Amino acid sequence: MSCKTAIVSGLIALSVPFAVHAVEPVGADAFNVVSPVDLATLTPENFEVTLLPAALEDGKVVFYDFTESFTPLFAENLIPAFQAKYPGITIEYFSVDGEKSIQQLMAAKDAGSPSPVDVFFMPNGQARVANEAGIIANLPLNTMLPAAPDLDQMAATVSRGYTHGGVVVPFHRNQTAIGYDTRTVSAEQVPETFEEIMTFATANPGTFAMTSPAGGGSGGGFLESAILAMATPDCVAQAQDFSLTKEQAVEWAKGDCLDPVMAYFTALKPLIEITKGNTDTLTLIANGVATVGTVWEDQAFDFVGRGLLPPSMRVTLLETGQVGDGDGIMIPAGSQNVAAALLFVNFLLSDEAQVMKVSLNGSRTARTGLDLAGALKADMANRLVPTAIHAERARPRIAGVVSSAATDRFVVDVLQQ
Amino acid sequence: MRRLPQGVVAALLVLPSGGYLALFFGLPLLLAFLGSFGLYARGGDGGFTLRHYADLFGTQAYRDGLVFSTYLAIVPTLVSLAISLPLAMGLAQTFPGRKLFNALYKVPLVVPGIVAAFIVMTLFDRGGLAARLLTPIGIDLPKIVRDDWAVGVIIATAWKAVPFMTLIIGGSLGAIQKDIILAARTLGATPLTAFWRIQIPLALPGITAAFLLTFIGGMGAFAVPNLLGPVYPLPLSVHMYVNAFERNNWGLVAAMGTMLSLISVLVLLAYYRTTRSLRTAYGGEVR
Amino acid sequence: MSQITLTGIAKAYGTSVAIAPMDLTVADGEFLTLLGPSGCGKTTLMRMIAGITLPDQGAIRINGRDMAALPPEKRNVGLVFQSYALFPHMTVAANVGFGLKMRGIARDAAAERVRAALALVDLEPLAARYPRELSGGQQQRVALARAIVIEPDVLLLDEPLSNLDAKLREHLREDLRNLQQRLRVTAIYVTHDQAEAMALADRIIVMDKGRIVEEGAPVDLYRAPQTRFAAEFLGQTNVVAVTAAGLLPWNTGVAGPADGMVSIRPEDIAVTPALDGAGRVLSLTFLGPAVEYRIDIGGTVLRARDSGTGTAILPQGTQVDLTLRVPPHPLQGVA
Amino acid sequence: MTARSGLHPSDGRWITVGLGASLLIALGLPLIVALLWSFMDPATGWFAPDILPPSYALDHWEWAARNGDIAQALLLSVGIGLAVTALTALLALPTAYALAKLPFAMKRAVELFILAPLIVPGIIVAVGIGTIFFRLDLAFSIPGVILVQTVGTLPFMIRVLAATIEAIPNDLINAARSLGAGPAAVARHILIPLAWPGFVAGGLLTFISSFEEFEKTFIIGSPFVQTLPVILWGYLGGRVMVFPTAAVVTFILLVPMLIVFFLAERVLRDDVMAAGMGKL
Repeated sequence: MSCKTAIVSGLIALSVPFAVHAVEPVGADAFNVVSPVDLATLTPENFEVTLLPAALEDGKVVFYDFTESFTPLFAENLIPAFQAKYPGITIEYFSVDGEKSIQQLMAAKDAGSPSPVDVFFMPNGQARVANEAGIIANLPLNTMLPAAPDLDQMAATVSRGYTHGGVVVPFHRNQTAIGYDTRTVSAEQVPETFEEIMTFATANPGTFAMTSPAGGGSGGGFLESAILAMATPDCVAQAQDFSLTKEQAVEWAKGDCLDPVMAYFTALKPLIEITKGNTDTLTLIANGVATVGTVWEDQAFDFVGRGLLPPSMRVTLLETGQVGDGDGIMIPAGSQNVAAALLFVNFLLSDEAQVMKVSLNGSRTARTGLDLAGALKADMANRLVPTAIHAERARPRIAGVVSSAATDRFVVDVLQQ
Repeated sequence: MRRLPQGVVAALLVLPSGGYLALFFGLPLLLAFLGSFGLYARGGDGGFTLRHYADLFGTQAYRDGLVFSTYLAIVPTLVSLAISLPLAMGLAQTFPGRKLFNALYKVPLVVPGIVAAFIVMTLFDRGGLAARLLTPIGIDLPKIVRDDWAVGVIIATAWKAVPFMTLIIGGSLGAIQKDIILAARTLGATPLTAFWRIQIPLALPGITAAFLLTFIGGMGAFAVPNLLGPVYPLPLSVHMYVNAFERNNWGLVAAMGTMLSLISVLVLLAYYRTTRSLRTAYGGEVR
Repeated sequence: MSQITLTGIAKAYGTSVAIAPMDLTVADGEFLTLLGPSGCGKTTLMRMIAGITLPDQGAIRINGRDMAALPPEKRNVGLVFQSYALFPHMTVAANVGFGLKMRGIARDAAAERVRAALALVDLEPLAARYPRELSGGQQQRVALARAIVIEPDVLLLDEPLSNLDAKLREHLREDLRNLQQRLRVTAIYVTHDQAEAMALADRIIVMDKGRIVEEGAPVDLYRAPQTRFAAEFLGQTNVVAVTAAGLLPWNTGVAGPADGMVSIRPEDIAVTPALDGAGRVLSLTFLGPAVEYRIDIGGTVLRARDSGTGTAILPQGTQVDLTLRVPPHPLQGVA
Repeated sequence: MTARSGLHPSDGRWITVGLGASLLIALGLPLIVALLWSFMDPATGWFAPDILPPSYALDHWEWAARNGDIAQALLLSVGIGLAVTALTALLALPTAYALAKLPFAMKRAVELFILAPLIVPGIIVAVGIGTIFFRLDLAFSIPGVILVQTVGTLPFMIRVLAATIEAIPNDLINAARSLGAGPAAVARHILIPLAWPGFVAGGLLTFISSFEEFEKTFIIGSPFVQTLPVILWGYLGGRVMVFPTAAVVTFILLVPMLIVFFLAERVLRDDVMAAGMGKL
């Protein structure tokens, strides 16, 4: 994974000098959070010392987690570890619906109420809506956390192709991939390019499961990967321009950039099963009717661990590259417990927490300086994309607005037909 | 004792629930209606606009969604009706174990729709349990989950709706005087004729009421079609959810909600037309 | 044309006997009344003839044809329910025409027969009304028209007048009798009202606890009941024990059966004031056409009814003599 | 007598057999499948073509027992259900009486308005009500959930109660009045005892619909008010679908429902419920 982040870093040519930053509001003149300590005076060195008394004063952190799959990690591992480290600060954990909770925060802001939550592990796809609504605290989490000085700066400033500048800190990285069941298909038979997928689907109709881009991220990622593989370099470059507005993205999607992609999927559609969500695809593989499908690497890992997918499940990436992203943590602008929230976020990005996460969930990290190979047992490593393939074929996601617009066209051109 | 006029007494008695519904139902609905025209909508700029309706009817996915929502209201309801009628008739007979059946058939009433969807999925998805049982004996199940005809949605919805409809229809059938059916029999009607010509017409208000309530449930259903329905089209309720919570497009959501409510109201009016002659002829409902 | 024969008919619900094994024959054109208290089995018996209730054993024949295998719709019986059981969703004409429709009678012919049947019960102008728009008496007549329009082999009437007020009831029972006579249809009429039974029937069957207690023409049953049950159920009577010497307690001159009971109708007792009379007026009730006295005579209390015309009304406490206008009628099998 | 088709099939056993078989397929089979999933062993899984899981384990049940959230959600669901039932009954009684016994202008309009919440899909009500609840500081609170659920249950209760009260003879009320009972005493001693079957039927319906209500509770209450169906959504509807966990929660949700249901079944009269909903 460090190789992947190297590519990413190279792409955006951002280097992070390990120097003391002044903590300054992101994209604004003033902080939009009420803090008991002067945030401008925080440095990585005095971070903990300064915040701890105020954090103890807060005494609690309300924490939203939008994933279902991370519940055991948080509830049974990370939160107990944090509370043991900082006695006197309680984490109130809630497993929530991410999209709905963003609306909840927006409604609270509209009503002039404080935020009901202090730390929110939120879906990356919502970063734009949330930040434009002003519900994210404009803290430079990408640089101010002493526990995470080595964050991949692209991952730390861009979420789902939207540049927020660092207010959402990447808790984990994920990767869309091709999953297959070695009970029914050998590694050599697994298609490695879009042409091979077509050949495979023609030879074995109905056994390739593709998540609908409108229904699950593994499908959206697959569509983005197809764009990377099939669109012209110019088109790809436009799609990777994170400064595009929604209207520009819709224009792009309407143009001829997507024509070859749509033609491909139109031809592919009758040969495969398009499913409604990530789990749907996995269920079809578990049921033995699909042999190859589009998946999230970490979800497949998690499902094998829970016995919901057979241990014969493997994941790999297409030769032309597949996109990955991640989800991040933010502190809402209306948080009432900012000091404790900062301590908790800092802990979640620390070596200890990130190692725990990888070993339990197989989900990758945005910390470039951590060597996690040792944390993984052999059988776990088997459930991930092989390191060499990942290094070579992992790609960042294209601009979120372009992806959404492309999905809308997919619905019209492929699904509607 | 001073006595209040009866109209005032009635108004006072209606006030608690009437006021409650006005505040917590009427007002939100009004806001949604205004919001669909861009007035007082969250995230809107406050001016009157028909943009949301233009969006709704200008987008094929939404148009198809509206049609599909109506389909998901009608078809499962018809299927449930076809099961509930004979079931209600059967349960009215005397047979061993009747009391037990009468309790057991209602169990799905208390099972959340989501659970029904979960069970349909584990049983009927491709490679699911039903397929594992039937394939060895040479029966190939058609695609039931995510299929174009939404068979999975129909099964799960009907599973939930049949007890509800049976309960209401059974009650309506049971309310018919036995003598009336016997009279038809002695006048020469076979059991089947008596059923169609006497019992069905007399139970029609109950049947249509059950139909209507199930219909509206299907119209707004979200969880079950989201889990079991086809990839395309999606019912309007799912578009509502996506636009509200993922796209923050509340004006469009309000327009969709207004359309769904409008269809429901139209169906209600049709119901009143259908049953009007019966209501005046039977039970003396002349208020 | 229609003769009904029941042989060995019996019905039980669990352990309770609804109908004890019985035989019964109804002659063609006869008006038969089943009379008895509620729960005596009379309705069950009638419903078995209609095919609504199945007998546990025995055979029912109409004109010699066994009905056992026939459901109600194949028996061609006309049944008038106590509740009328009119179809609330059909007009009067549609109600009456229903049976004809079921018989596949052509529309025009059926309409003519419906009109005729409604004319018979004087309801022609109300053909287009719904049942709920009719009075009780009108509903009753619709039910009757509906039952006769199909020209049934037998007309069954289950307490058809019991939901009407007294005056209307008397009026309708005359109409009913006339109608039955005109149509010459065999009729079985169930009632618990003895006056109705006597007014209507050619023959009355008195039933109790699932058994036929007694049967006969109304006059015979009233004047010469065989059983105490029948004597007491049909009108009022005094049941008096005969002394060991075969004499009534108060009048040594009148003979009776030895060691038995006799029935003396109140109107058969003449009351005359006498200073040394053996009886004394306990109380009296003025009924208009008659005066009813409760008279104590030697410790026995008797009811006597005197015509109210002309004679003076005897005040309470008057000493009286009693004489019988007809000999007392002996009863059988009463303890 | 020979058996014959007609009003009294002499042999109801065929109905028993037919209904029994359908019930077994429609009800028994799904429950067995859910039960099997709840005992699935995560170490071996349960994959095609296995018809039964290769091994069984208590992992998911143990998880539920360990997980305080589930027990808490169960208590919360029951508590909210009871509160909604009480509030609904309280609000419904006076209106039901007025509709059943008093003549007044615009009665039909009032009836239609009371029916309206049944006609409008719940998701629309919930989305609209959220804004108002924020102003009233009721969003994401238990009282807020109770209030929004009551919107959906009130129509049922009013209709069922009105039908029951309509059947109470006016003479009984007049008799009580003539004996010196005021309106409150009439309600307490005559109306409520005689309308009891209506309260049972309406109450059961209310409790059940509150207990299984998802959309409105989710939109108004989640994440702070986590009833069982909301928790279930996390395992089934939202992002992922975890069959074994969902199966366990299903049973935890089902058992108290069935107990309430079978208890109520003893006193419940179908005709009462049908009378309320038999026509709209």
